[in-house]
Amino acid sequence: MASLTIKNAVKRYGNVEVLKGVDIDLEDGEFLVLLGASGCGKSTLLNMIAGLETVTEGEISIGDRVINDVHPKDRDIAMVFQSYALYPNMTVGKNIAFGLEMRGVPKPEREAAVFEVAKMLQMDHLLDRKPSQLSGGQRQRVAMGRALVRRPEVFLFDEPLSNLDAKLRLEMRTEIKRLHKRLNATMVYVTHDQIEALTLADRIAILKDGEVQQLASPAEIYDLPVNMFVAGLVGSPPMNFIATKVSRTEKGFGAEIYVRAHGAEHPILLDLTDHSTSVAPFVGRDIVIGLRPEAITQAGVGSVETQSFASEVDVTEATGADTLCILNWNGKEVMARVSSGYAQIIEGTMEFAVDMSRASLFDPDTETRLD
Amino acid sequence: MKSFAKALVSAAAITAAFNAAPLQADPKAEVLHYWTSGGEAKAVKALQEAFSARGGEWVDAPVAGGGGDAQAAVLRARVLAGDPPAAVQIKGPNIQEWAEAGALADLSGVASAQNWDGVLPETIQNIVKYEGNYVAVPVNVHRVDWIWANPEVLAKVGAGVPTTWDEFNATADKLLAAGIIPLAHGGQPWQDATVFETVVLGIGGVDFYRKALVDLDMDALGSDTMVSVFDQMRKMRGYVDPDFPGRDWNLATAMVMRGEAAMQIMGDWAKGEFAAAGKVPGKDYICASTPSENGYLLNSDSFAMFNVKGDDLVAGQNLLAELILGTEFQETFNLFKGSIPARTDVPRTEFDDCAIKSMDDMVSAAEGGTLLGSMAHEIAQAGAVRGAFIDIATAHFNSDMSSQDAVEKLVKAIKLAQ
Amino acid sequence: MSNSTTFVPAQNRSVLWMRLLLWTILLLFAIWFLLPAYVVVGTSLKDLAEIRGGSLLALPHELNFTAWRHAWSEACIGVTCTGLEPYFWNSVTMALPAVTLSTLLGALTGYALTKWQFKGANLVFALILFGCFVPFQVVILPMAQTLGLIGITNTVYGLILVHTVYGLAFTTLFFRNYYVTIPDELVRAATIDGAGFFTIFRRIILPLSPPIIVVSVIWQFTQIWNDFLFGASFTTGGAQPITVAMNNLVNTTTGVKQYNVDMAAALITAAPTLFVYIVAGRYFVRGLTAGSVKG
Amino acid sequence: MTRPPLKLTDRIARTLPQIVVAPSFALILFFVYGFIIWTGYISLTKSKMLPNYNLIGFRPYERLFQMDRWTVALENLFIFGFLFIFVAIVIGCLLAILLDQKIRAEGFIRTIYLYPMAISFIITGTAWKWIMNPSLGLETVIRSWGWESFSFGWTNSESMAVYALVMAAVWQSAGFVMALFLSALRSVDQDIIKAASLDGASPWKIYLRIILPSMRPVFMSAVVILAHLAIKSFDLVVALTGGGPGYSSTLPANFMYEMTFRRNEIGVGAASAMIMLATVAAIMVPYLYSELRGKKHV
Repeated sequence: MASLTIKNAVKRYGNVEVLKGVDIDLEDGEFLVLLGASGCGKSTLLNMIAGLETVTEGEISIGDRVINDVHPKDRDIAMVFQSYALYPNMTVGKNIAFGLEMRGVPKPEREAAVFEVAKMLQMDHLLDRKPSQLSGGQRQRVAMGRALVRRPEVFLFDEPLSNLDAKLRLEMRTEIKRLHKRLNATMVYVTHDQIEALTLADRIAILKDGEVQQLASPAEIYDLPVNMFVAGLVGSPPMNFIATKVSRTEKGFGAEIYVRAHGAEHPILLDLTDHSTSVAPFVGRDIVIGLRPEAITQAGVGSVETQSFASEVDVTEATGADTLCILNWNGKEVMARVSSGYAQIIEGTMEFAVDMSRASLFDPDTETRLD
Repeated sequence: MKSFAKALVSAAAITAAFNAAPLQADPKAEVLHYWTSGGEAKAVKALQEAFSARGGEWVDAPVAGGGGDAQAAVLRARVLAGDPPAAVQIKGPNIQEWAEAGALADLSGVASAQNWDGVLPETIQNIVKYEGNYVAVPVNVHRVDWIWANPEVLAKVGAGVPTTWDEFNATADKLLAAGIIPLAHGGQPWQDATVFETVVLGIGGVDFYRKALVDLDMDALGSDTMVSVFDQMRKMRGYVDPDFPGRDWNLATAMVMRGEAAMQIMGDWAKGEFAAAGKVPGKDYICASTPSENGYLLNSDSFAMFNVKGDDLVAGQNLLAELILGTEFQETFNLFKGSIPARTDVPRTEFDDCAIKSMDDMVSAAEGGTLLGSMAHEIAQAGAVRGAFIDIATAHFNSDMSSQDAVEKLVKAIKLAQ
Repeated sequence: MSNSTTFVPAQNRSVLWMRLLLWTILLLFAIWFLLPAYVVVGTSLKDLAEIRGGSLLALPHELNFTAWRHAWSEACIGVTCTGLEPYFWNSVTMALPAVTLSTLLGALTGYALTKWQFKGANLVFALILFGCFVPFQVVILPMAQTLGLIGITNTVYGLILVHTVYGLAFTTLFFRNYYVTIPDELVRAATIDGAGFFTIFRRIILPLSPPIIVVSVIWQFTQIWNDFLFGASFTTGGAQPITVAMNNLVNTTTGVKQYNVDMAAALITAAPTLFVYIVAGRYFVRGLTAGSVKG
Repeated sequence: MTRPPLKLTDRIARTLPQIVVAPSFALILFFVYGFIIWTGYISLTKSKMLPNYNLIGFRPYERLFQMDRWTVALENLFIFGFLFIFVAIVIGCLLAILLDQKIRAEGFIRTIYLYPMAISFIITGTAWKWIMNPSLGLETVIRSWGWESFSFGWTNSESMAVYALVMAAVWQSAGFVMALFLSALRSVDQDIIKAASLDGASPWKIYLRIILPSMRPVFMSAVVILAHLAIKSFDLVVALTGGGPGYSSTLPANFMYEMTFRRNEIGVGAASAMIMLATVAAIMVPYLYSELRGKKHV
């Protein structure tokens, strides 16, 4: 069983605290993505799991074994690096076999294992080449193969796709996902690309300044971000933040915003009744409403209790599957997602429906979620 | 790393094996010298052959040149390493200094057996004795205050070899007027100093030389006589061709041979150059002493024996000392080298006229008390003091420094060096 | 149209002039660089009479290799008349181990300092680097005492030690600056693959090092081969390196100079380093390109 | 949960880098810093013929700075060091740029420029001494071609001898600097050059304003290597000028040698060595500091 447990992991370089106490519990076979901007400590954490950096405080365990003081080679992990870190002087076959050779696996076994992995990654014809003779995607595969061949308990990926072009990245992403399914191994994956995170992860840990902001499934991260940082980081285009004030209405609670339509500003009361419990203490105070673009869509197709009103469209951006409309609320840009073909804009204005049940509400002072 | 450590260990083992005293004491000597090439090397080879003929094992350690005598560095390195060579070519006051440092072996045994006191002039005895005991063996005597002249060239202006400095200047002026370089000279510090000391001896006289260059009498050093010495040096500078700086002495000698220049002031090793070119003394060239009151500036090479352990090495030293001062070697060696024997009782038949003149002059100078050590060649002075003299002599000769300034600087430099 | 037709030849002409100027400068410098070599080689092929009589820059009347033969196998150095040959081999037995050792140690040190950054690694490097600047004259006396204490004075081991120590600063500099440009991830990957310090060095780092090994070896070989001071101070007699023997052959205090033999001796002494530069010169430049100079 | 302690082999493996650096470092500590301390101590003693360990304070330094020869040597070091480094870099840089113009036979010409580095200063010095000798060398030859006023007797002039040293030293090292710069030029990003020439910059400007400034680290490396050659220059002086005329072209290394080994003034020699080392440190320490600072956790 290869669960991975990180308990209050701290990393300090001199006086600089890079990780400030991280707790993560990973079950066997789970796929964890560490997401964050550069410098947030995600690579440091990965290196600590790998044993390439020492743990200043706290404990890291694989299974029921604390590995703080276990040499990387004895941790039963494999790692894929951003630059692939292929040994330039060795052929692809030797590159893949190196880890086995170091562990004293006999040559015939090594060759069989290498061949099997190469076959799995469809690169059995490349085994005699040197890394310098490979394309970017092929190098990536070799790097994967090098990790796979050892069948470790935990796979670690350090931004493995960031050096690839868009198309290859997509392909490899699927490939990794497929591998995960097939091997059912525990994987930790570092990236700054939220799409990768959302598509690959069983759970995502979002890091900022050495602290975990939220550790949850992609859906939860997407729908219920714990703070404005997480909300802004995940999702493309990002969540709209609308600063406003809570007021009491006949139905319950609402928040007034000014929407530009037909060349003038119109007051619109957004209905917050769905969130009564959380907004009740905020009556008369400022809050931030977070609305994903897809929560603002064309009126008339929505199924459930949605609110709808007219809003002027500054610009439209067709993305194929749907069209993004840029609106102007409270004098700020707001992004709406509309099904292609439904954008019926008359004289620059169109009727939009807002699904307030999917709104996230934040306290503007602490920037945290209100429920 | 491992193999290196092993190498260190085995190296230590090897040296230890060497250091262990061998059972029989065949004479053995390592000889550190700077006579590495040409006639000098032949001269040393003669000694080595004699040494081997007597059953000795000669370990040759030649180190020449390399930046103002690399040998000086080597010797110190060897002494500090606790492994000095048995015999080292050093001379003059350096012998005294090494003896004072307790580094030299006592040769009294050989000396009394061979009656050195009876055959060596007192001036030379003083050089190689420390506190009354012999610590070094003199090999030869070079005279420094020579003029080597081309008679044909001098005849062109109707002059002979000058016998006074006034005459020297007059002849030189005539030569200049005739478009001939009067003085062939190489502008290296020791050559500048060689000319300087002959001028001190000539202008100041024997007593002044002794006071100023030997006893370092400050009054003498700062005197008007010294000013006129520098005045004469300034004149000499005018007699030298413009290309002189850095020239080796033998190239200057060649200028005299070829008739480009009339005279050269140089020690009697210059004879070797003439001989090599097949020139005959008295006919193709003339050797005469520089103008002075019977002064004789002596340069004597010698081998000092360092304290060594081991019967074989001590036996080697004694054998070497005996051979070096032996009549036979003194003759062969000095014929090769162009110098005269350090001992006075060597047969003269094989020597040329210049050498015989040198021998006669040395005897009479020793009797008349005018036998002096050369400063430039490390007999009268060594180390810092000699260096200070050379610095000032060469700085003055190579610039337009006034004689007065030169004297002041000289006094200051000598005080600093003491 | 008319504009461009007058313009193009004018530009061609100026390009031609630039080219001519370029080649003139390059050739003038080439002459400047070759002049001393010409003088030395020319003199070594003349006989003494020709040297005394003629101009330094005149071509030799005929090719006369007597001086070369004399310097190599006949000339007397001290009391032994073997020419430079045995001393040449002395230098070889000294230079090869010293070059190998200092290069190996430099490579290991550079590797440990860059790829295994430990606390104070930069300070250690700075302290080692300063060793480049110690004039050798300064260390002769304490070195002599030390060699005496270890008991390897007057042996080739002593010289090997001395040259290894004072070459170490340079080799460490070269390797450290080269290894800085090798990605750390290679070492990390290999660590996870289960390779240790030395395995990574041997299997990953060393195979990537030939360019800088060439630089280091050329540099060290030149320095060690050309050294005179240490060779003169810490060896004697038959064990002396060729530079000391050459110096003994050339220098005479009161003897006759044989310039042709001197020059031939100088050329024989310089031959191995010249050979190395001429043959491996382009690898040298390539090695420098590969990162040795990127502070 | 169990927490296995670090295995002994791993514990050794973790300190292996230090263990490997240790011998080299120990060698340097002893043979460089130990010897510097030794020299520093000796510079405060009355050591004459052999080292003497009785301290007498700063008297050797006082005597040192009263010596005209030393003042000249120190002054020469600054003139020589500055000019040598400057001229070698300018010529090396120029040659590198010229050779970078897609020259035919580049390898051949490069070898000609580079070969002096292979030759010891003793030989370089001797060869140039002959060439600069007014009666033997270039001067006579050029004059015989009809240029009567040509003068190249630098070694024979008190004021020019230092420049003769500079010339020979530049001759020796310019090729090496050229190699450094050439290699750096070859690794400059070609896109920058393309972009600049599209912007209409002339080739001359591109080199001066864009390429050369981007090679700052190479300049620094060149300065360090040349500075080490300058401070260690000893053989060249011996072979080329013998420190003369007079002692006008002595350098501190020669002074130190002369005092220590020829004049039995080991104390003064050690003092001069300490001043030399202090000079080097004054130049090198700021450089090393700026180069190595901020590169801690690469």
